[in-house]
Amino acid sequence: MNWPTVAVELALCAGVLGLLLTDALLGPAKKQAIWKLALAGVLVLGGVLWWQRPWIGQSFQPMAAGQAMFVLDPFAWTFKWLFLLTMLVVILMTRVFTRQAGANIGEFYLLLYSALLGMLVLASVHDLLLLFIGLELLTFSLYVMAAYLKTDARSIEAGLKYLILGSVSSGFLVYGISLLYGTVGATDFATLRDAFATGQMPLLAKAGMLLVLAGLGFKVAAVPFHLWVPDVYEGAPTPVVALLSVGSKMAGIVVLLRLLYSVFWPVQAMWGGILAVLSAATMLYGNLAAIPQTNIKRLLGYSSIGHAGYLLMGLSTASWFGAQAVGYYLLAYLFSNLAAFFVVVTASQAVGGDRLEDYDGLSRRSPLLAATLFVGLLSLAGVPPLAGFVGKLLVLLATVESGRLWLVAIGAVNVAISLYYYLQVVRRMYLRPAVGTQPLVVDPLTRAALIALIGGILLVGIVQEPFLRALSSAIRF
Amino acid sequence: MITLTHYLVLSALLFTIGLAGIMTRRNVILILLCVELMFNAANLAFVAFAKSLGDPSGQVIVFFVITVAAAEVTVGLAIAILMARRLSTLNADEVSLLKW
Amino acid sequence: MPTVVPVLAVLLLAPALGAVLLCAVPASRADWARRIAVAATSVSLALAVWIVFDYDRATGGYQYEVLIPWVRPLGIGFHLGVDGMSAVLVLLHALCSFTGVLISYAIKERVKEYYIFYLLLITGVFGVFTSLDLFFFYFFYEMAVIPMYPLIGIWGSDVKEHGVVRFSKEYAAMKLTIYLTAGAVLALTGLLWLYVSSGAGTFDVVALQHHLSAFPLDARRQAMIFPLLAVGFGVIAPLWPFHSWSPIGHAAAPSAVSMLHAGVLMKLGSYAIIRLAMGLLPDGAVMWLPWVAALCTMNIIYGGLVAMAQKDLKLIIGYSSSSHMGYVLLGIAALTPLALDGAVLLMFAHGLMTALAFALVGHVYDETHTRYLPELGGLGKSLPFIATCGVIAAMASSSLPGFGNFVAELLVILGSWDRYPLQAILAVLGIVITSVYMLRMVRGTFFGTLPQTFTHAQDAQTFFARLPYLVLVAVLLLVGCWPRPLIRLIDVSARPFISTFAHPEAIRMATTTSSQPR
Amino acid sequence: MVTGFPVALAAWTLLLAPLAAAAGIPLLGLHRKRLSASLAIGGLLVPFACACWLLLHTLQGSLHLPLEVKVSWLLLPDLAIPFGVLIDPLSLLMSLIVTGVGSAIFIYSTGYMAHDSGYSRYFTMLSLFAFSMLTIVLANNWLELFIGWELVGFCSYALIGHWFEKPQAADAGKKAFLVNRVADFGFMLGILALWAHSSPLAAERTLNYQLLQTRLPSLLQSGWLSHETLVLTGLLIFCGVLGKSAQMPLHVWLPDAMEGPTPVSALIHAATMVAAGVYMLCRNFWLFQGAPAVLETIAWVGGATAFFSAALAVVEPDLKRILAYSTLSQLGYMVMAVGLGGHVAGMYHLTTHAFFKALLFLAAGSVIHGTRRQNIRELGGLRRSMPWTSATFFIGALALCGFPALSGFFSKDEILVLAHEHNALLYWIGSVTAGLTAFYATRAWCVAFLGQAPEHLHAHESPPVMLIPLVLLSVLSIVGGYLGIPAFLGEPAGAFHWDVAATSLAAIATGAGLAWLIYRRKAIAAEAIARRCAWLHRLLVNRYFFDDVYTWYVEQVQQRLIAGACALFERFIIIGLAVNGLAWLTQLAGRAIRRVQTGRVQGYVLGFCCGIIALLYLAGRF
Amino acid sequence: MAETIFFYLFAGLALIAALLVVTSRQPVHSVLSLLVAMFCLASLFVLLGAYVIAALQILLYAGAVLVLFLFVIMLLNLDRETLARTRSFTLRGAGTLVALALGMSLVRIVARAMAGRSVPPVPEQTGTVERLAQLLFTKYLLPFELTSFLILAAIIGAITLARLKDSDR
Repeated sequence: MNWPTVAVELALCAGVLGLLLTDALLGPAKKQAIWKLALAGVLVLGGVLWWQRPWIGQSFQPMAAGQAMFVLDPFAWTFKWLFLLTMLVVILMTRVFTRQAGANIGEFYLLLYSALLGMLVLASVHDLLLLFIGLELLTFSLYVMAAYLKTDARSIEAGLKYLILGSVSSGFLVYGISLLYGTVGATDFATLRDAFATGQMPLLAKAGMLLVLAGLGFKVAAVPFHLWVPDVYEGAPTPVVALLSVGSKMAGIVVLLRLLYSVFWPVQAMWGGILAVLSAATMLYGNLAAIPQTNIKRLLGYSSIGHAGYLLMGLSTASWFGAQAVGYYLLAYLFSNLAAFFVVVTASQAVGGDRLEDYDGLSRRSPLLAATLFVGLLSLAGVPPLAGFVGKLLVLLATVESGRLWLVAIGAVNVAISLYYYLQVVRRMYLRPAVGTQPLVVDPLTRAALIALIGGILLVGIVQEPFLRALSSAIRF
Repeated sequence: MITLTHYLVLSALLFTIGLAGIMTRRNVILILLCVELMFNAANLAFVAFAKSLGDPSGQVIVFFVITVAAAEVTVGLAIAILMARRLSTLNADEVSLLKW
Repeated sequence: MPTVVPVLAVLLLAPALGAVLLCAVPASRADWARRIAVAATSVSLALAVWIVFDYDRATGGYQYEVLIPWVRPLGIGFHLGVDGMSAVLVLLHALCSFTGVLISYAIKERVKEYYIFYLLLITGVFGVFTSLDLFFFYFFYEMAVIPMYPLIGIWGSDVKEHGVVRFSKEYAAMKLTIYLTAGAVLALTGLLWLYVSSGAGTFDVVALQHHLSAFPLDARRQAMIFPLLAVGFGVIAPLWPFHSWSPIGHAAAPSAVSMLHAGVLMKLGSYAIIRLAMGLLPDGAVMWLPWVAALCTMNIIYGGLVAMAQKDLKLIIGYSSSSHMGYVLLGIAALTPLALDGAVLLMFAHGLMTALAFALVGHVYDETHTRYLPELGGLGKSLPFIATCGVIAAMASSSLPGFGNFVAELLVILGSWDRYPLQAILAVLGIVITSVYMLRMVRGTFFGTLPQTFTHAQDAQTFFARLPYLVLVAVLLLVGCWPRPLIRLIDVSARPFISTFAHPEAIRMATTTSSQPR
Repeated sequence: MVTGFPVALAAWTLLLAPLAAAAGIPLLGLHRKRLSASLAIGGLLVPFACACWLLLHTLQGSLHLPLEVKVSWLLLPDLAIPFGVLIDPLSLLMSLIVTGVGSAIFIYSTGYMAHDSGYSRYFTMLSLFAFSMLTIVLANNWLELFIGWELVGFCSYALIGHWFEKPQAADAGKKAFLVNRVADFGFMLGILALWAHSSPLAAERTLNYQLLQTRLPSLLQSGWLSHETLVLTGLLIFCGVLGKSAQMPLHVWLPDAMEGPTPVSALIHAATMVAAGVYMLCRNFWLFQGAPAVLETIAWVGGATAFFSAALAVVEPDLKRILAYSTLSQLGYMVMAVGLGGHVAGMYHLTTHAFFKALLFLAAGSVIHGTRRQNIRELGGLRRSMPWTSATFFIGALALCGFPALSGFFSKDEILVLAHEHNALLYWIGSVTAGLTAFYATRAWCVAFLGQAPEHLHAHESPPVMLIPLVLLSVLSIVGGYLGIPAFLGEPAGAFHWDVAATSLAAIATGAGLAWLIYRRKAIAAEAIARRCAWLHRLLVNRYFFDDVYTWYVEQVQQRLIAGACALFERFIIIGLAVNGLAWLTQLAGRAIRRVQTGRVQGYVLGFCCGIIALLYLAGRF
Repeated sequence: MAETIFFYLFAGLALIAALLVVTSRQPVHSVLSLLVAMFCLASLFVLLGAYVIAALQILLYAGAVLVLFLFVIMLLNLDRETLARTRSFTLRGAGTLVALALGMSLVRIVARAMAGRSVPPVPEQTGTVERLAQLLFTKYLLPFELTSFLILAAIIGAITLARLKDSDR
């Protein structure tokens, strides 16, 4: 029963309970300062994760009965860092948001923590049931957070749509797990892998796998299961959307990576082809539909669908280099998307809304905000010397190696299409005269965070070797 | 003689009815009901498989699925109440502010 | 043999450092921004000139190499190196950027941002000409394309016809960036396919060349990859059907940007076709280049004819650039040493000439606020210096002997005569067409009676204002009157480059029968 | 014996002195009139002195021509283009003309252009012109000739358009340059063909005169250069001559070139540039000898130009344009002479023509300088008010008509003798043209110089700096015939044909007499003749409608049809259809896809289930 | 023999109840028919030997969840569901069609895959509380703990959303 492997999750549970208590004790005035506590909590978790390093490679086995359900391998350890980083930035985003959330801001941070817990569990999951539980933990907190602005009809609608779609997808997920359990007799990944090692899967298992992939496809926003994304991104409060677009999507991809590359590895011919078709459809859908958008959050929603396409393209290569490319792409996507959403959060109050017209002349009113959004969007578009370019390049390279040139062609065309609508935003910021004249004041912490994000994008874009080396050592199942 | 297939066919049918219910009924609460129905169908499948495999872990999974379904219902109903109060309607198709 | 001081690294990073430095300068201090920009580009110019003189003609090959392994697992290295051809192009870019920075003194508002984007553009182009690594080649290639968008979008000007706006600068900026990125991405897929199918596991051009000469790709694979690269890079070196972005981009861009844009950005494409498409896929090149030759003749004739019908000065020069680039592509497609020397020299000479032409039009536009030919006239009286340079630019463009263009076009025509006689004849006809619209432009702008509205037009009085024009004219004349040293520099690397190309029949035979490794 | 450095130095200074002046003036004396004038004149007198020095030595026999000094301008393994100076009797004579007559004209123009705003720009261009003319003359290979050819075209463009405020001058300059450029298109192709066929081995291809001349016979035998290609190359090279020496189809630019200052017309459009074409034919006569067909066409083109342009001069009211048409006609004579095989006769007439035509132009210039008018009908009685100018004009006119004992007579007579021997029809055309020449010369003399001066005309004699060159040139026009130029060029003049001389004298007498009757005695009214054969008069006044045809072609066919069609194609097909069409298509796709997001939850669940079904179907397929 | 009769009885009843849930107009009727379905399923669980689960099914599902539903329906005093506007009929029609298609494919897969694997007689000790508890607290300890946080999150979420503070009237 080696507890240290679960240390981070335990610390987080303690954190959740601690938050619950402090929230009950603190008066309304001090509630505004609760984000400092949450931030400190995440930093402590970072320490615990760092402290956990000697236990990498072991798994949590209560009373040594049967297969491990929760494993702390390098893969999980690396991605937990990324989850913590995402949560750190999202918490920084919520500071601006506290006025809107009003009285129950305490609960918001609690839900953030439970979402983080779900993500951390998903990173090192090694059993279908635990996967289901972790997924539901993450999704439930996101349902509630999506509908958090109780007074705003759009937020409620977003929460509702996310809930209904989420429950249908978890219904399918459970049904899939039952089919897999039925054919194999166990739900943990090790036995599943041995069962399918021969390469032939019984029909029921194939159906089960597909339903599980559908459930995760919903999480990652792959095409047939993506319809909720634009509406929820537009309606939900922006920090939640940031968490959704980066955290929940990364969790989905991490689980997919683990499932496809360790459990269903022998059957890669099948899911390789399916994922290729899905990725082509996802890329085209996301990038084409984003062109006529007028709301920036909705535009970023469609763009995140587009990026899901690229991630699936990386996965469809069914090669180790492909997995590393997906890892790198996630890293780049994380920095770029967080930068973009951070600006959207800070700007939406002052600029008064999320319509693209409100961003006219932002570069005159606040050069730093405009520069961050400029760098973030161009990194998403895949322009060197930024991170997105290297991510896209590696994914395309992996797909060329896998021999699917038609997919590479579609991926290439999508770079040009995506550049169009990203430049539409840049056009508004730089080319249009400013709407309001008074400059936007940005408080020092946000300024530091923005500069750090820009630095991150540039660093990941220019210095590629350390990250690639870390990823290649991490992604080994 | 009742075989495993009978149970699985039954669970599949229940699942489909739940799914049909979600897509046809307009009232959000009824949609949540149908979701419950889908989860129950899955539970039936789990128990049937546990029985045929002679391995009790299937039933433990059902235990967890029930708790998740219950949690689902609480959040669902909370949002339904919020919707009824704020948007003064419970019909899913009248709620389409966010589109295109 | 990397020398002790990484000359090329300093040359490449000087403008980049300038851009970074500019970020720190407060926006109000426009003069500081200008000084930093001029300093950065003059450092690069000094180094470029030094390289051209110090380049060891005897040994040839890549010199001043700087190699830093960047991503070892993929075989990507920050590998800079310059051979005869790229040294000349680096000098061209150094000259254009130095004069461009001087010309952009006319930019009055948001000067700091302007210079940041401008120096990024310059760094990108230096990167392309000096990098010997596929990854960094594409890295700098894209880095050169993207700053064009804000540069044209913010400081550009709408293209008017009779006062009515024909297309806005935003449309032009957007179209240009998307068009070039689409081309670049197409080329990227080609490069990746090449990287993968070569199996050499390295992005380094030199290593790839050795590898491919040892076990070349089979001719069919090369025949499939080459068009991707040719069309991808052909979009920016405006190959005929894909050329329409360039004139519109020129017309809307501010003069200093269109100087770099037409002067140098177009050469990226043709240089890339030489270095990558032909360098790595010789058999593919031999098969597809006749098509390129046919298309670029359209470039010459069609571009010239359309230029004749244009009324906006910058559009005329824009289409004339695409027509001149037709010569460069013809030189490349002819696969003879003479033609390739001519092509590279023409890239150099045409770059300077277009930069001069756009600088002049920029000055005319700043003084008269119109570029519409029917509204202009008689400026020779009030702008004598600019008018003289205008006539010089027109004459250089219509390849009057004494200017670099004549020598280059002569070499291209002589070189391409054996393989493409018809194209060579049409190329000579192109010279006549060029002189027609160039003289029409000069006549329309500088000669004739001076309309009342332009009497206040100011000529470039101070030496500092005249410096860019004088530099460009001087170099053009120098190359035109005594081309031997420059031609020898180009020839040192062009001749061995061409010798690697097998005769067309050998290739055709190779594709039909099963290609045995040579 | 004098050889080695001094000769090479003399040769190089002969070529590069004017270039140094052309470079010096803008750098040093841009706004200082005296300095720029002296630099320009110095830049021409020094080469004149070198030429005389070389001539002296050749005559004394201490220098053996042909002398070749060269430096490799472009050195590549498979292309070596030298840039050198080739001095032989032909090029020495021509350089003497260029520098001699040139210096006279330079000195004259210091007076003529005294208070012109673009003074130093004018002299820069003149020096540059001198340099390029000398490049043509002293070139030792076809490419250097071509370089000079183009530069001369540019200088004439710049000088014609010197007063660029005047729209007609600007258009005339542009027209001259473009017509020359069209002709150079053919010329360049000719050179290219010559270069391509100069040797079967690519590395040994050359454009050098001597090498080509020696190789020609062997090339023809070996079949590498077939006869057809030789004819074609000859014709293409003759194309260049058409443009530069303003022969029939491409002569339209010369009359308009009169918009430029008169010394320019004297130097460029009389003495030197237009003669370059003839000089090139004489220099490379070996190329055309092998192709009689080419020579035939050359002769006929020359004859036609001579006759038709002489006819035009008859009705022309403008003094300078009369002289321009006369130049056209005399050039026709020279080309005809070369066409008939007598390139020495052509050169002889070229030399004499340079003297008296420069004289006539300068005299006309001083008339314009004095009276500010060019139309001869507004002039009259200048004999009294401008004695020196009218005297020198008279001598020039006499030489032009071919009055016996003057230089014109001897050289024109040579050509008529040639025509008489080879081609009877051309001989008759030549004689009739001689008559016409006499007619318009006398007409110009009588109307402009004799008779009463109109009341408001107050002409004053030009300053001495303009008169001295006039006197010098008139001396040369008189003495020109006796300098033994044909002997110097290697073919001493043949026996004096009395019958040819007689017929030409008769033609001159009738022409002059007729003109005297009409314009001096006014016995027959010029208008009456004009009315009687009205169509001929209209034809001549409209210059055979050449200009109208060309302007129609440029405006309608070239600008509107071809260029317009291309521009429309570009704007609507390539930009409109291909580029914007693509963009519009993606926009359309975007909007269509966006429609899928209906905003209704149950629609999304439906999508979800369809996705599942699709997934199951795909699983079946893979 | 009795087992097959019981199976068909309860299976049929469950299907009918499920259909009633979907088709009945009154929301209360749907909830009650779902209750009936729950009971049939519980009895099927007993047939399958999963006694604890059957008990849980009734206690948890029938007792807690459906009562919650009834409570909410009463709270919002829902009346008969008005007929949907005609326009959305196509959507609901398509919905049923797609659901049927999905159902048929699932049934086909399930029927073909598991042909004939008979259900062995019920060994006594599988469905008992001890067996289940022993498994729950050893192998499935971690999910167990996590579900507690899941429920905590759900509760807090439900409270914050549905709480009626005067500020958000």
